[in-house]
Amino acid sequence: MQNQQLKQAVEALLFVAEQPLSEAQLLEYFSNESISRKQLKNILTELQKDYQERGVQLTRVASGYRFQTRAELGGIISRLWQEKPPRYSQAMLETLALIAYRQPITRGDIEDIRGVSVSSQIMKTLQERGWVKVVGHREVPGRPQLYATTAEFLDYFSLSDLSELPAIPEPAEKASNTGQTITAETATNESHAHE
Amino acid sequence: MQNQQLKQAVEALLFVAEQPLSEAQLLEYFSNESISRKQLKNILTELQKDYQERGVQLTRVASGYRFQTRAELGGIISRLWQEKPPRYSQAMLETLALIAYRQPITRGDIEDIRGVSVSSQIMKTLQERGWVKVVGHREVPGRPQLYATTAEFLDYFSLSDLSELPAIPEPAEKASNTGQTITAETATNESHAHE
Amino acid sequence: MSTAEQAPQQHSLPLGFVRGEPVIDKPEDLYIPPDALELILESFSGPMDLLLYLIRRQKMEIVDLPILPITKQYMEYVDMMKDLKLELAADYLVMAAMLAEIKSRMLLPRPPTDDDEEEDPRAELVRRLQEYEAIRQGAQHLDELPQTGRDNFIGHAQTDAQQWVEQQLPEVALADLALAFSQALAQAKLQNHHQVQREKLSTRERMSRILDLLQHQQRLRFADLFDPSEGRPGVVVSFLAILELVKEALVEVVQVDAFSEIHVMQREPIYAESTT
Repeated sequence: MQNQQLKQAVEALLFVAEQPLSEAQLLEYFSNESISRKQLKNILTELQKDYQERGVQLTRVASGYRFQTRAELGGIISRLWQEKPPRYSQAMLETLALIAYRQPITRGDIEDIRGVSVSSQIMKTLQERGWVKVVGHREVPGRPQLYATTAEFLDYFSLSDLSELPAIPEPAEKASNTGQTITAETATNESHAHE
Repeated sequence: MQNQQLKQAVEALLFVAEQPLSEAQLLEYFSNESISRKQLKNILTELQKDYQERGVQLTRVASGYRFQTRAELGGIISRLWQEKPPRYSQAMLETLALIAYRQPITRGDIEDIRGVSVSSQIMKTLQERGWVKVVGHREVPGRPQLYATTAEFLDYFSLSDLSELPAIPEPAEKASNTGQTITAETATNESHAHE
Repeated sequence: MSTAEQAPQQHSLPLGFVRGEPVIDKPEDLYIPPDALELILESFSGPMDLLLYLIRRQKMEIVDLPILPITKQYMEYVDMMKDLKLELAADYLVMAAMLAEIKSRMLLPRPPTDDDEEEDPRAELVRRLQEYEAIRQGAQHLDELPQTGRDNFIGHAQTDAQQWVEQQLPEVALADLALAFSQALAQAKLQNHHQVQREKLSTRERMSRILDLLQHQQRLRFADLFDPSEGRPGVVVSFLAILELVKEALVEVVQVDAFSEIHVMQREPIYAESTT
């Protein structure tokens, strides 16, 4: 297949797919055309450039590439929908921020830092939205669950990995915090998943 | 609003809307921006031109404008929905195997060996697939059709002739097989088979 | 499609309304209209938030935590909460206890010690406040990040490509075929006797081919069934196939006179054609 047509096909596919498509998915999709990773990367870079000044842009999020509208147009576009987008409460945002910035983290940790008990409703909502999941347990009495963010969380905020989160100050060294072990390889696996 | 931003907004809107958008709908949508019909038409024409050589194109359909994939890309994009090939039933495979290894063979012979009736659908499917055909009739009451495999069958399995069919794996169980009554035909076939 | 203009939501949202008047900001002093108290307290996401607010209002740094005035102010809020029997008071009371404890430790004369490392009683609270402030900042970052469905929307295009989806035919592996054959035979419980020999299969294939030829041509010259280019093995296979066909009563071999041409032909229907 000609490079020009391949580029058109990748472009069309990204507009048609229900989910973002990763490089690996695209490579597999075009396995008949034996496209190289380098060739694909070039095409994606070209497309990103082509759309730079357009109303939609080719954005790389955690789970792959997708076309999405320019952020500045949010106000105009959202008129399409009767319902206003949800605004999240301060409690929800702080909980989500703790999980995002300090993952993997237990509910107890969140309560310590926020100074209030974490409502089950908030944890439930975050998990139902697919933004947060349990990735393991901390090996202390009660084996509390460890929470981490998901690729969907990153997708929602148009981030391709956690390092793209705007920086916040690192927590100060805690004096009495030795001998805590985290088990569950998953905990580590997961936190690597969006890197 | 600047013309450039208006164009981006129209473009983004068309990509986001579930349905095609008519000129009237777009005009109403942008009533706050007091866009003129002429201005809108210009924007749509420009967009159509911008996308002429791209993987998606701005197309005017009966109910309005929408972005859709280039017609030539249908084949490639359709892979998105391409399902995995179904599987043949065990009855189908056994019937085909018996025709391959014991041809020419009648449906009755197959039924005798398998101990169950062979549905016409199976014979029809195998013939439609081009793997099996009728090569004659056995001159017994009812003149049953004799089935054999075709050249296409050999091609599909990359065989140059039937002798390349794999030897039969050892049967799993070697148990009681005394006092079996089998029809004359199969009996003959079978007794010849190990000569 | 909605044409309703959406007010910019980010700033100066009133905390709520008291007697029709919007309450925009948290109070600069401690005077709070009693009706507004609940609203104001709800605008704090917890005791840490309230504490941070009190420190900031003093224009102090967290590290210089002015424990005496802060504790005093904090207790006044908590007392109001208790009067109103607000449910959220519990978490605030825990903090109140902590502040009181720190305050008392600060007031106690410290025994002289060489140990410089003696920790400031405020240290733990300061650390927690700093971490809480960092997280508040993180929460604000999240709120400001572009959100899908609020700031950006997924672009889609229509396609008519579905019509191109081809019906896939099932795939069969040769091994599956062989397996199916042995399974079919196992069903017939004929396990003992089927070492199928390869030559046998070429014979059966040749049988099929001869029968197929007879479909189109009623009689075939015997000699035409042998292709010298196949060599001796080919000739043998053809010959065996014919013998087998004769044996299975599928063909007839006829010769009109001695030494005349031998023909292979379809068997004459001996029985009346049945309806099927």
